[in-house]
Amino acid sequence: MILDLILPRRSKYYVAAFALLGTLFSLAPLVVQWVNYTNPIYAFEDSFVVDKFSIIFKGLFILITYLTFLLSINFIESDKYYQGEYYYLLLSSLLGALIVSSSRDLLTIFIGIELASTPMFLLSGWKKGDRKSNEGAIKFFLLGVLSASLILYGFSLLYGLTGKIVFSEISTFIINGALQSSPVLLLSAILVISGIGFKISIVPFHSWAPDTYEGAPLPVTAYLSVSSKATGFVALIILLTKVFSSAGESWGVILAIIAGLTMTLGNLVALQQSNPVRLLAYSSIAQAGFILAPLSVAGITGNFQDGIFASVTYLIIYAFMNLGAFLTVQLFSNHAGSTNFYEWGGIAKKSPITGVLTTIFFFSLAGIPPLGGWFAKFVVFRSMLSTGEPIGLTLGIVGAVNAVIALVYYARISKVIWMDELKDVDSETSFKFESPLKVVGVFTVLITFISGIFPGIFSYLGEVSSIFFGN
Amino acid sequence: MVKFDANFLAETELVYTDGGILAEFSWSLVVLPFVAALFITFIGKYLPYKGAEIALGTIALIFIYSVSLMFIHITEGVASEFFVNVGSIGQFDIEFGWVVDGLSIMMYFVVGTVALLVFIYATNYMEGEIRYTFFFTSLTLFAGSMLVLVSSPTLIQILIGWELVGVCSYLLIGHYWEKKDNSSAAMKAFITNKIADIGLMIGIIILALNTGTLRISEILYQSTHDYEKLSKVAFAAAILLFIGAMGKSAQFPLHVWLPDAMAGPTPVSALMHAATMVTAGVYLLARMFPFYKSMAPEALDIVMLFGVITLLGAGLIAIVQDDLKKVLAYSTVSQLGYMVAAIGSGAYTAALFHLWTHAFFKALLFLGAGSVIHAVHSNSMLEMGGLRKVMPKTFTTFIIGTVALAGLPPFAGFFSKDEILASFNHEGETTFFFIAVLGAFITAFYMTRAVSLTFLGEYRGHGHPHESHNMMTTPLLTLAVFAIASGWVNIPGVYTGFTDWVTTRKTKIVEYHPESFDLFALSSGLIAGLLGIGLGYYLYQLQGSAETGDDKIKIQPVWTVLENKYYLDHFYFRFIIDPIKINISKAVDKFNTNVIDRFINGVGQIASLLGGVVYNNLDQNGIDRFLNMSSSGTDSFGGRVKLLQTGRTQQYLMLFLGGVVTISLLILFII
Amino acid sequence: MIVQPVLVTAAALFSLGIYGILVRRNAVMVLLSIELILNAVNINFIIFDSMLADSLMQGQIFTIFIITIAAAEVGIGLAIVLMLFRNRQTANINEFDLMKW
Amino acid sequence: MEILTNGVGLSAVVFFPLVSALVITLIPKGQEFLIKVFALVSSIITFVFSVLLLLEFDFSSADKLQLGNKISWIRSINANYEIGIDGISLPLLVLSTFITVLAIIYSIEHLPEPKSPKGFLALILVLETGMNGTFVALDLILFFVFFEIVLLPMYFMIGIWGDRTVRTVAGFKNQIETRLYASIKFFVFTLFGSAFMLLGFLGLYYRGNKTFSIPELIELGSAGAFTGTFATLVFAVLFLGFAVKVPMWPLHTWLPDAHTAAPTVGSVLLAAILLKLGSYGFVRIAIPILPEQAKAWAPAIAILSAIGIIYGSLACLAQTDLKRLIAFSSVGHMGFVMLGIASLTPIGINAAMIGMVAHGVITGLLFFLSGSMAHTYHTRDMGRLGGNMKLLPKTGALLGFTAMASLGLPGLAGFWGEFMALLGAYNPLDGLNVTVFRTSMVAGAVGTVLTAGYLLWMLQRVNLGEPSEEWMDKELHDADAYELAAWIPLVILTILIGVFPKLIFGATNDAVIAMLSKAFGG
Repeated sequence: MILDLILPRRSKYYVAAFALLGTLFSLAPLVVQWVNYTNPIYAFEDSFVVDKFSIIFKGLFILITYLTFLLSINFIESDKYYQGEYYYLLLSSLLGALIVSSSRDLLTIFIGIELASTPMFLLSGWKKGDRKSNEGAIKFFLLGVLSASLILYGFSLLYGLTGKIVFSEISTFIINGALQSSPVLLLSAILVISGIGFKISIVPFHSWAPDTYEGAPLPVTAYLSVSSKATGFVALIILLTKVFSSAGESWGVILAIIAGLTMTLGNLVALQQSNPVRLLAYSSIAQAGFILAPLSVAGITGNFQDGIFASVTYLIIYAFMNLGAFLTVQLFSNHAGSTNFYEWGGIAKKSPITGVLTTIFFFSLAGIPPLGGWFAKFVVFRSMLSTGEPIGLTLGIVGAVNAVIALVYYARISKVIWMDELKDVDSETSFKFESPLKVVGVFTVLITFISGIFPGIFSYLGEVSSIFFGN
Repeated sequence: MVKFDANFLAETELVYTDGGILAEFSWSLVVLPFVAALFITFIGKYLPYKGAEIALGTIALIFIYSVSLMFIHITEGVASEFFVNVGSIGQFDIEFGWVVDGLSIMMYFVVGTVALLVFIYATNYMEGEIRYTFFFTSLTLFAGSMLVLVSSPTLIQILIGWELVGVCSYLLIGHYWEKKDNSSAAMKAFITNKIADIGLMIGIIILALNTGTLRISEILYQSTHDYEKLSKVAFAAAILLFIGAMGKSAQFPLHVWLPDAMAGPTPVSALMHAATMVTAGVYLLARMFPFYKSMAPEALDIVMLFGVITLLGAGLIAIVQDDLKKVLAYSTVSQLGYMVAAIGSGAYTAALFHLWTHAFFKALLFLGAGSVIHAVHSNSMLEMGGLRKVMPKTFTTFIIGTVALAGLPPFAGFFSKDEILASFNHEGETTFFFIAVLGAFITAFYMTRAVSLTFLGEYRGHGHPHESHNMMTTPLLTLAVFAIASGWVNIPGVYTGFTDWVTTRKTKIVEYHPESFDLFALSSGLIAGLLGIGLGYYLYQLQGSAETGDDKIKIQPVWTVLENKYYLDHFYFRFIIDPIKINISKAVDKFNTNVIDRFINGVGQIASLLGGVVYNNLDQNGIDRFLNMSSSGTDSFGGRVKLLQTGRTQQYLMLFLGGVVTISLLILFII
Repeated sequence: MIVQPVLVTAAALFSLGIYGILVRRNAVMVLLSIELILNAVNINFIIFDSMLADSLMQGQIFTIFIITIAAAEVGIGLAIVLMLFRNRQTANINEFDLMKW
Repeated sequence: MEILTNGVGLSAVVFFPLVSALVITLIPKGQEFLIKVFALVSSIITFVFSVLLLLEFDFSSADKLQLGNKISWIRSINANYEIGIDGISLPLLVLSTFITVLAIIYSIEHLPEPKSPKGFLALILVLETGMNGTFVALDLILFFVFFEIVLLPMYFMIGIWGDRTVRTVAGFKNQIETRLYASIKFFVFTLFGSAFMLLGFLGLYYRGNKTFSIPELIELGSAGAFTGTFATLVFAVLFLGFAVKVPMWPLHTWLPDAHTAAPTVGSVLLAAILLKLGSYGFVRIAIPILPEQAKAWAPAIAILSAIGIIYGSLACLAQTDLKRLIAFSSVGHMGFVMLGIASLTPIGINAAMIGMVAHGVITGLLFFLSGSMAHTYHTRDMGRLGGNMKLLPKTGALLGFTAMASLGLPGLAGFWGEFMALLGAYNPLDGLNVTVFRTSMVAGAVGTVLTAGYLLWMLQRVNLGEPSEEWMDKELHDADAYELAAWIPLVILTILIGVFPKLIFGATNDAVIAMLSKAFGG
């Protein structure tokens, strides 16, 4: 268990390879834990727990980081960056994510969140020379700090209200004191949701995402759009279910509205994008809406099991296909030397493999069977309709329409790279597809397909993790 | 309201056999032509006679088979039907099969004989013509389809044969499709028939669904025994079936296709008008006669009405035609009018009898006309004349056909027409009787006109016409024999075998056929015929000649009306076809692209437009706008400028906090 | 002991911070305003802690953590601002609109 | 044979093409010949499999689902890999494997631009997986997945190998290549339908005590488990999903564009199989599971079908583009199919089944011919064509034959679908508004005339007459061996079905009767 925390630390000043090994190796204890898992282990007076939920997400985070490393290697080498720090920062962010996933009190979770996000401020500005990067960084940073402070303020109120910082106690206190609808509680809930809403970039806390994504180095962007988002969601899930679950009706509705807005706005705006990274940014905003929707419904109906099942499943599948999407974008933009995908006409003919990968990932994001995305969308719809709630139904319809809108811009990229005429701007440059990236591609594609064709595995993970919030 | 006459069901005294092996194998009659057609298409080209021999062989076989069927039928009387199930749908059994009874045997015989002769004739007539082989393919198919139709024991098979005949006619009429007129004529024939087929189709549907079977014999049995099922729909069904018949048998107002069908080669016209196509309608009515008689007598009156209209109208048009084949075409239409009217009047035998005789002499006339046209290379009678000397065989045979048609004894037409008149008279349909007599007069007149324009007088054409090849004249002579003798099989009081042939069926039809000559009818018919011939001869020979003949009877504007065929075609094209083909369809297409598509695309565009709006105004610099609006009034100019400059980072922060505030307001005060 | 006034002060501090964030053009100042907010939070924690007489002193522990983290963040923030300044010779956040459509 | 009866065979029919498609992607680009041969062989093997199943199929109990299997697939949502075929799906399954073989035979020599057999053939095979899968799936989710799998290959087929002519589109400012417009239109339309269809499936899932299994849901449905506004809503969304695919008026507008733009093989498969997925969905899912709603909606469907028939035929009369004309004719023909389905009688639905197969065969052939002609003449403008019979006798003759078949000539396959649909529409299921149906029947009957009209007109303009000058000196090649090999079987099939409809009815009749008696009792 502890090993799991320490190990990444060890590999701080060494080069990539060691980081890779470290991360991989740190998977081992997880596996062990999973295999001989009996029941939740609590440490530090219940403030730190190891249950299957946390294990699953630890696994996810570590895998993502691993893939991000793979993405990074060439990228980092291509320019002269401080490598050691790079990996160190990523790892510490990972550590934060790990902490979040098993934290059970305000302090720990806050530390986790901070630890996870602070390094990203730096990483997003990693391209020192590049103004865009700096700009993205500062915006990211300012908003980030603001959000952190809001979260804190919320926490402080919570603490003031209950005098506890361990979730279980807080929730019991709330229930005993019948404080479900006390404005203070609600206010703190709002502050917390907004604060985390920034991390998961939901409307209206999303505005940093496109700029930062565009500015940051691609691997970092990938990490941001996947891992940070996941971290945020984990934190949100924990807080909502463990602390605010009793006030579900009130925040449920709000979240539902937000989710609907987020999908719609994200998709509509994505229609306008010509920069693949910005497009992915907005698409990931829209996806966040999809992930959020089941939670909101869960809040209203109080049936957290379904909601969390859907969200987690979606999160896991989404993580890999989005990584894949970023991979392909990185490959093509490197090759075409242009960040306007309308100039990528017929580029797929240069490297059919990459073309196919792009198609797969983007259509998976669009949710076309047999690619993983469809199942993610499916479970979300399922949980929306689970109880014929009017709000759920409305969300369902909104979601369906959004799925169609999304298709248009996801398909657009495949259309450009396959169907448009090949622009021979740099026909002489041979297509670079380095082996580490190959690994990423293969891995993500496999997961995308498996999750589409045998979704059982992933839905199982989702199911297991949802069990721990069945209350 | 079912009219039902008690003696309708009087079981016939005649005895039948099931026809034995011969009847059992008569399916070969139907199958043979199709197999043959296949062979002609694929190996015909490589044979010495380009496939004609296969066609001839097949049709000869059919002829022999039909003759032998005829023989056993005459000797012992055959009535049997055979079914093959080709699939069940719901409670329905879809069955094909073949029926061997008097009616169909008679038709087999007619088709077999006429077809055989026409085929022989065609081998020479079509010599060296384009698509010689394919011509025989479709000709064989034509005969085959007709056999499908007349041999069918189920309505569905009737429908199939019905439409196959239509398609073959399409192929044959459009044989010279290089010229647009011909293909248009073919289309016209097909479409007109298709329209009529709606009637047939729906009629069949109604009958089938109300009787629960497609077997004709079943339906007839029910229509004579079990009235309840059918009584409600009988009239509708009867009329619809008749509409179908109107199409094929070219009854007014659906006759328009038939004259145009002359675009096809002459043998086709001969076959089509004599045996195969136009008789289909009459055959259908005859086949369903018991149904009409017992369930829908009112329908029969309507049938008769249309028949009479047709026989008169078409006859009148025939007078003004200058195209020899057109004259014959319209005469066919008018003769068909006779048959239909006869059925309408309840004279079942008379109708079939006329069909029978007409088949022979009309085939004769067409083949004769063909031989003439072959000689002078023109259809127009104005370019003929005086051919009596150069083509004696053709002339004599043509004359025989003419008098047969005009109805002078002892030629075939006389007996059949007389029987029809007689039955009109007997039914007390006085007006119709006189119209029919008038029709006889007209018939005689225009035939005389045709003859005198073609054969008498002086030759007005170019080139040197000569008598046709034996391959063409032999069929003429043969048919001439039939044209003379085919009427003798049903002479009232003397020998009425024909009546028995065609009436040998499960339920005997009680209908009028005269025991002896109805002298009134006979004399009036005869006189009319003689007058017609006389007037014609007087106008076109004694007084003046072909050129001047018409002028004496050119009564404007009647003549113009007739020349324009009562403006029917104009009407159809002006008010039905063109609007649909041009205006409506264009409109629909426009609707498709400009309304539906525009709507769809519009939705798409609105979506992306919305995206743009949101992106540019709300998502990226919305706060600017907001602040500008808010600040515009109050702030100082400088302040406004400053605000205008606000970059994005701060907007984001504002948006963020704005979000927080709105949400808190929502939660705390609304929910 | 008196709680309300202190809480009010904290809230005031918080709002002050917000205001600063919104109107200050200089990144450093914005950073400082955020610090204000954090301090407001600190005050909250402390006062709650003492109000509730929390035996575990959780509030104070929290505060300490916050201070450290705040420090770290300021460091990072300044680093970024420095970097920007090096590239752009300005620290006015509103001139960072390179990616404005 | 055990392996056939226990569902393995059926799965093979579904997944073998997919596997071979993957293999093809592994074959290096250079080996064109190898690729083609491999694709052909694998498609033939699939066809053979389906024929084996046909032989194994027990026609005496065609109303039962046979040769299937049920394995747990996604346990957490209780979706199973449940497959099986009965008399309704069998003909369509065999048809789909058969047409695919022909399509590949044709593609061997006639690849559309840009030639790249690898991708093209692989896509065809993936497409086949989707089609076969849809016909054998007995689980709503499985059905949905296969239903959607079809989209991607077709999207790329149209988009990459499609028609490159630039045209203006109503409501768009700037011009756009036909293929691009058509492909995305097709994709969005269908996805729009199916997205809502999925919601409907979920609705059934929750009301039908958490099962996606079609047979179980049918049991529930016939037991009246689904009622009220809920059921109406569900039927509405299912209708949307299927009607787009059929396509029914007014959701048809993607069809003409897709067909016009698609490469020959693409439009063949589109017409022959893809359209059937929709109508099949009605027969397999919508009607048996929601009988009451089906009854309530039937008149509307009938009216829409009637409109579709007339509308399609009229639109055909206005076309100058050969392929577009045939595309619109599909709208009309599928109208007959839907009319038959709407009647909810054994006759009507049998008619629909045979109509589907017939339309698949005939219109497939029509698209083959028109595609090949477009390829030969480099134009589809009927104004410029003409005298085709003289220039390309073989193609012309086949075109004539197929047109005759398509206008529902008795004795050929097309007839049964039309006539029986009308027969069914005359006496719809008890309790349905007879007037509506009889009116639609008459409309349909008029439609047959219009159909004959535009097809003969098409023949007159394309086949008959003297060829115009511009072709005189050109070197035009008539149908070659590959084309004939792809077309003749369809011709034979057309005649066989026409003369002996039992080929289809033998399979469908019992199944249909059983389905309806379960749904509506009696």
